[in-house]
Amino acid sequence: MGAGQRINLQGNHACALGAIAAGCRFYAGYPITPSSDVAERMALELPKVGGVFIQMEDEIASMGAIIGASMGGAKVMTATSGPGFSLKQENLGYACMVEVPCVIVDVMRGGPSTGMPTRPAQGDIMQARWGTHGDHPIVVLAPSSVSEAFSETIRAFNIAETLRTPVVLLYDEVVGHLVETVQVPDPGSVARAERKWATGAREAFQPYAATDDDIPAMARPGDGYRCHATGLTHGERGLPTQNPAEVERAMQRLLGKLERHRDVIDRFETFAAEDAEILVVAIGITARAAKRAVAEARRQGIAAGLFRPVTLWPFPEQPFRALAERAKAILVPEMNAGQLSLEIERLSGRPAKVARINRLSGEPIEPAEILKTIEELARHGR
Amino acid sequence: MDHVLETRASARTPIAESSSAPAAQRAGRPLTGNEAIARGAWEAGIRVAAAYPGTPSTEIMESLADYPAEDLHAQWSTNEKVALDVAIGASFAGVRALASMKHVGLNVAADALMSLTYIGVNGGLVIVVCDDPGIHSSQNEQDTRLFSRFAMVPCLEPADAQEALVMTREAFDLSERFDTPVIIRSTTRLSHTRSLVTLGERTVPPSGHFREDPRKNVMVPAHARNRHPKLIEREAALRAYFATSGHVRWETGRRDIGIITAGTPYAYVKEVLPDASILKLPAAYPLPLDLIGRFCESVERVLVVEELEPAMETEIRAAGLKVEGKAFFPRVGELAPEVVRAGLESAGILEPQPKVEPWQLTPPARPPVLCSGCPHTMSYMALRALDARVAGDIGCYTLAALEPLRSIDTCVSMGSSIANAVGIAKAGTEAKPIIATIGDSTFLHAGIPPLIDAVYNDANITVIILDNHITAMTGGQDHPGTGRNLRGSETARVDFEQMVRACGVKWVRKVDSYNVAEMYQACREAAAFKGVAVVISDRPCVLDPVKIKGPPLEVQAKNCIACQSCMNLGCPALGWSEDMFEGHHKVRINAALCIGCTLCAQICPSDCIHPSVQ
Amino acid sequence: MAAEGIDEFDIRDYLRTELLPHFMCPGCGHGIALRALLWAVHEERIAKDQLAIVTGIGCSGRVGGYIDANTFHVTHGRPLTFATGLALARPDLEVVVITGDGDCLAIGGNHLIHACRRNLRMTCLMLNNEIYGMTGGQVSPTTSEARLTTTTPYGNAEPTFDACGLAAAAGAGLVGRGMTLQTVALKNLIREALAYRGFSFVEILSDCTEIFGRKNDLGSSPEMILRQKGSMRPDFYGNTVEHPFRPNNLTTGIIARNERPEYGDTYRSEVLAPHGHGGAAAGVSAPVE
Amino acid sequence: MNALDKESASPHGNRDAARPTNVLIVGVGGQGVLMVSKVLAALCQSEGFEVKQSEVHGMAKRGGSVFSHVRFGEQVWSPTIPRGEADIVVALEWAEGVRWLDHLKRDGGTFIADTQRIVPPISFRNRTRNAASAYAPETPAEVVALVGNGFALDATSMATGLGDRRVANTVLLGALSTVLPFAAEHWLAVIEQFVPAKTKDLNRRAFLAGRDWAVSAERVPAAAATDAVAQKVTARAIETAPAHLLTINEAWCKGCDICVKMCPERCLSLNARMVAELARPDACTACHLCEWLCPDFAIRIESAPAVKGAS
Repeated sequence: MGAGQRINLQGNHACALGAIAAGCRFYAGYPITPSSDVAERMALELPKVGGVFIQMEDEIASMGAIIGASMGGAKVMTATSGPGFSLKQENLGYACMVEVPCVIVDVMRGGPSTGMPTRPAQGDIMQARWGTHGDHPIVVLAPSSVSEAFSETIRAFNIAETLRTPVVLLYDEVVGHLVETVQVPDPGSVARAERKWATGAREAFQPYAATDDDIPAMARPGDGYRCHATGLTHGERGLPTQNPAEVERAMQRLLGKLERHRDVIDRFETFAAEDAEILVVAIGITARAAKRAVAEARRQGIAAGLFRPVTLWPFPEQPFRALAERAKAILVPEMNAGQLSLEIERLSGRPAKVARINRLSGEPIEPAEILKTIEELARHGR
Repeated sequence: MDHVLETRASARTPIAESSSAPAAQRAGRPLTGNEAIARGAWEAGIRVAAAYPGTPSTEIMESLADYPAEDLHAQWSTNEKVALDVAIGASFAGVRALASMKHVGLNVAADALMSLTYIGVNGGLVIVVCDDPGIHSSQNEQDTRLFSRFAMVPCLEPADAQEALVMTREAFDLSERFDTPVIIRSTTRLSHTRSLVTLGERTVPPSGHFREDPRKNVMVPAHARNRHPKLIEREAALRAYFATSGHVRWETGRRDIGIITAGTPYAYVKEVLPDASILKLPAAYPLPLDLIGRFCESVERVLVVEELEPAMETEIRAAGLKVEGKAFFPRVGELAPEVVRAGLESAGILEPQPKVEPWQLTPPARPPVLCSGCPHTMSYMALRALDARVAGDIGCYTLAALEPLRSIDTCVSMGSSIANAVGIAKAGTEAKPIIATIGDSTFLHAGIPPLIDAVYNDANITVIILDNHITAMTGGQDHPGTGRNLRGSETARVDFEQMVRACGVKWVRKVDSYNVAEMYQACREAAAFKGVAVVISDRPCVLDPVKIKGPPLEVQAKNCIACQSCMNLGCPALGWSEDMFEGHHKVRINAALCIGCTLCAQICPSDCIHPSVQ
Repeated sequence: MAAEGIDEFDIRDYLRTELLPHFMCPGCGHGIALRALLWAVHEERIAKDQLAIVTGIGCSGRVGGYIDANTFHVTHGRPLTFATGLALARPDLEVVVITGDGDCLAIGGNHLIHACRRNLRMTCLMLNNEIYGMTGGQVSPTTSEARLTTTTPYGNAEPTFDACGLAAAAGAGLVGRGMTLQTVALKNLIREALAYRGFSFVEILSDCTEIFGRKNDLGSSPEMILRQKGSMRPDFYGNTVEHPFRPNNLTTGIIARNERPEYGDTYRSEVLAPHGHGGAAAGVSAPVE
Repeated sequence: MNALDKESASPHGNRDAARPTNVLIVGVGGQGVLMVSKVLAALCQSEGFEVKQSEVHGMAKRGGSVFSHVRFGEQVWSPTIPRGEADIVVALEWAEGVRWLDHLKRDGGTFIADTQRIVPPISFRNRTRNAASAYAPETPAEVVALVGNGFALDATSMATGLGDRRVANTVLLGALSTVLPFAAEHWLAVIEQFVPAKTKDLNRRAFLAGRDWAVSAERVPAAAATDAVAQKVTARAIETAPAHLLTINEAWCKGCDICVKMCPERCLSLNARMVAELARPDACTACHLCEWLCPDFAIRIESAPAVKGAS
């Protein structure tokens, strides 16, 4: 990133500006607290770059619209919060199946149902992974600061475009509404990934061909390929199929596509984690509290460390496993009843050593609480 | 403006000699032959009259219904046999009665007639039978005079409306005097020709009563054997009577040629050979052979001029008299002045006329068609689509045998269709669905026994009852399915659906004749049903009882694709316009003829036919 | 039949012929509707490459797959939303939505009214066969009263939707109804819809013979197609036979025309132009820099 | 030949007073032939003549050719007019006039005809492309020239102009009145007996219009333009109808039967394999309906194929 400028930004606005910087030119959304600022900022910014903002009749329509626009060739985004995210799930699944690049922002609030619209939570971790039905590939990025809201949005677009996949940007209300100073790079200095467009003879073109990188080139309407896109299981020609071998092959490629490109996807942050005996794993605003707790613990001589998956899904398993093996205990603080901890227990190899701090009150978890638990773990083990 | 007219009118020389002042009104009233017959019957004091409509006889009963109900009871019967039996009953009861029918109706009534002739009459009984030489509107041109001879019933032949009135009136006297039913034989030309008639007064004979006489009234073998010789005696008496009847006309003219004739041919003879000696007989049966013998002696050469069969000629020849006739005159078709002249020319009596070259003109064929909006149309469209073997019947719908519907394969006689279909089915040679189509009136006339027969014998046929709520073919007469009687009063109405079910039919469906899809479907499903299936195609005739008319339809020419689907209806309101579409004429609707039935619009695949905005 | 100056229409030029025969049942009206659409496309001289077909789920949704164009078979009830995104992003494309009565009016009803309101240029063809055919014959918002379906085994008790009335009331620029029986008129109607600059909604009465027709004893395919105009029967002498049919009086042709600005035009002129963007048909798909 | 060049009137009296005058009234069922004859018969009777008027009912009245004989004189025998002895033929429809023209006296019969054309559907039964109409091709001018004393007037248009096309009959009566020896007021008095009370004035105007027209010099309607159109239609020969080719893609046909039932000419049928086939290729008019209504795109009609080697 170039020099740019430092400005004070709210997390949601940072997300919107990140999207613009990444080349987003189409936004469709429906108001929902605490995500509405994203839409408002997009409505303000998109016309300036010749993009289109539209407020649709609901979240389903917003999701449909961005997929439609993306199939037309645009870089697209929508933002919502838990209830709206639920509504988007069917079309999100369509985007996975048809491999349509798009970015979906979910600013988490208290739930389930209408819950606490203005209070933070981290209850959509599993919905972000398994929200739509059926096995499907999905990338979920979890920024924990305003600055990251900006940069991870850019990364979300680049992953989406590169890998032809929907990318969910998942952060909590605190990150969304937090105002921090952000280094915003100059326009043009942001590295933007572009979709692999179909080229060459139409006759030879197959819209879902298993290419070397498992990422099929996309045909842009009007370029002469006249392809078919369908949410039905389809073969390499894009046409519906129920041929078992063909279906198996297509689904294996679809699901394997992200694994093959973990280098593009994976991102995580560690803090004092190399020799940590007590490893804290957290995302979003909770990770920031955890980081402070870990720093204080170290100051007290406790070998604590932090592992923060910035790419939440697919979970950066390999780096985590390496740290987890060494740790005596793992602590997962999260603003939910225990979603991330499920994955951590699975990956830790020894679920018994995973401790949790769960918060459902709508209040963020304080560093002191985390520190207290670290101290207890250090005293008593697990 | 009037004076201008007068001046201009006088500028043109009129065809006929102009009478400077209007002549005194010619005496009498213009009546058709049928109206005159009805008048004659009324004047004779009849109390009961019954008929089944049939061209050209229909108007007789309609005219009788114009006379006061206190004077006489007039009714439509379900068929001619019923009508005659009603008249016979009235005669039994001692009043004068009349039954009228067309020639083929007498076949239906023949069973009763052949017994009636043995029984004779109590009250005078006259049967009016209207023949249709030339087959203007019938299925054959049988000659009723042969029937009268067969039944040994005198057969009066009026020559014009005046004679029709007088002869009818006197026929009742004749009937009672000779204890015989009397046939008045009319023909289309007499029945439907209007000429001036001097009217008489009604004379009602003293009221009679039932005469208990089983030997005469109950025809069991023992009684009938006694009656047959009476017929022979009666024939002789009538023969003598007709030699002296006031209606015998012996006109002495040229000695070289004498013409024996009767009925309407007399007018043609007078037209063509007015100076011949003429013996005009009042009755074709029985013939006054002595009188005829004397006439033959009075002239050098005798020709018999009669329409259709040589009924008189054969009998006269059999009596050993030397006459000629059918050698020069046709046995088929209607006589006319030019036909009689041609016969006389070929007999060498008249000089051949110079031959006139006909003009070379090419008018289009104009076959009769079903009316615009005729509800029968859709039934036959559906049958055409079925590619069925269709037994037709007698009625307007027989026209569906012609292009473009062309979907009737047979037509025999009243009520034949159903039994014909049974026979076709039982023959087992037909792969197509076998359908009988029969009108409501015809069904009631003679269609019920064959329907029962079909059910009884489990025939795999479909019967379409074309219920248009009227006897349409003859101009719109009521029948037991209309709920009104001859005089227009409300009466019990036959429910066809119930009746058909009562006959044992398991598959019955009533369909609106204007519902294209329903009609197609009903006919197809009925044809697929194993056994007797009945479809009742239900819509009132467009002409009766009230003239129904919706907004006429219009073709939006810009949308017409000239596919001509609608033209298959054969609707007279549909014609071609000068507009073309890909080499085909587009369609145009004659708003004056269209009644707005929407059949064409329902069939139209281009949405170009819409009701006009009125 | 070729319109003036246009080559004769050969439907095979517009089909993925390798996929034929199509999966639809014998006598299904959707094939006829598809012909009318492609015929109209031909006569409107729309290039196949520029034609984008968005379809929902159901029998109607499968129609698009046979069209040799850019075809998008999306989620149930949502084709209008996808099309909205597509048409906004790519005003250069001819976006046509093919949807069904259930797809459009039940699950997608909300999208329909907002698409009508928005008046974004696209053409929506709703193939109305009164039934959920793909799922085996359940009642739909347009199923006539008293009709039998697998979910109304005792007859449909719900009143039906007048889709055209709905679209017109919601402000759709052009609303029309056609029927498969009248292929040419339908084609002409679709031509008008395609040419219309705004949101055009065309309801197409299309027969489901195998499921709906059979269940309700509506006869064979030809009988059903003829039935489309059955309600034209005159009642001036009283209908002697009662049979319920489509309740919406079967007015065909253009039903409503609301002359309103096209949404894309407005957006470009009122929102983008002040920022120096958005030519008449500027899209957002191409990289901006 | 221009009918207008001929002498405007060819007066002819009935030289044999004993012979009745014969008027043949013809038209199409439903036009009102009977009404016209009844008016004439009633008038003749009131003028002191014996009258016979004969018609035929039944099938003939249903859109078919209808005729009525009216004979009047001191004594009338035959109810029918012998062929070639009609003094006047009145035609309510053009082709019917042409059909009955041979009943007209050759030496000076009068022919009065409405030029209205009721083209019978059967005239176009040949529904192939560019098929010619079978409607009478003779123009009014030609026929008027042929008969000598002829009047071809567009009575229907005149009646429509007066407000109701149904009074065309009365227009014709007006024309007829100029060749019969009865006073106009007598005609009108009789007509009034036969028409609905509220149309008396209309009928009076119609009668006078017809009468006026007939005494003017015209013999054919001025609107020659309509004739030109008629000529174009009727004379349009069967040009070389472009060949067409109907093909059925058996693999695509599902046997739904729509084409079979909807074909106006019933050319198609389903064969034993339930696949449509062209059973009567000769009857196919290339109307395209089957092609348009085939849900399976299985039928194709090439309207102008490059038929190789075709003559």
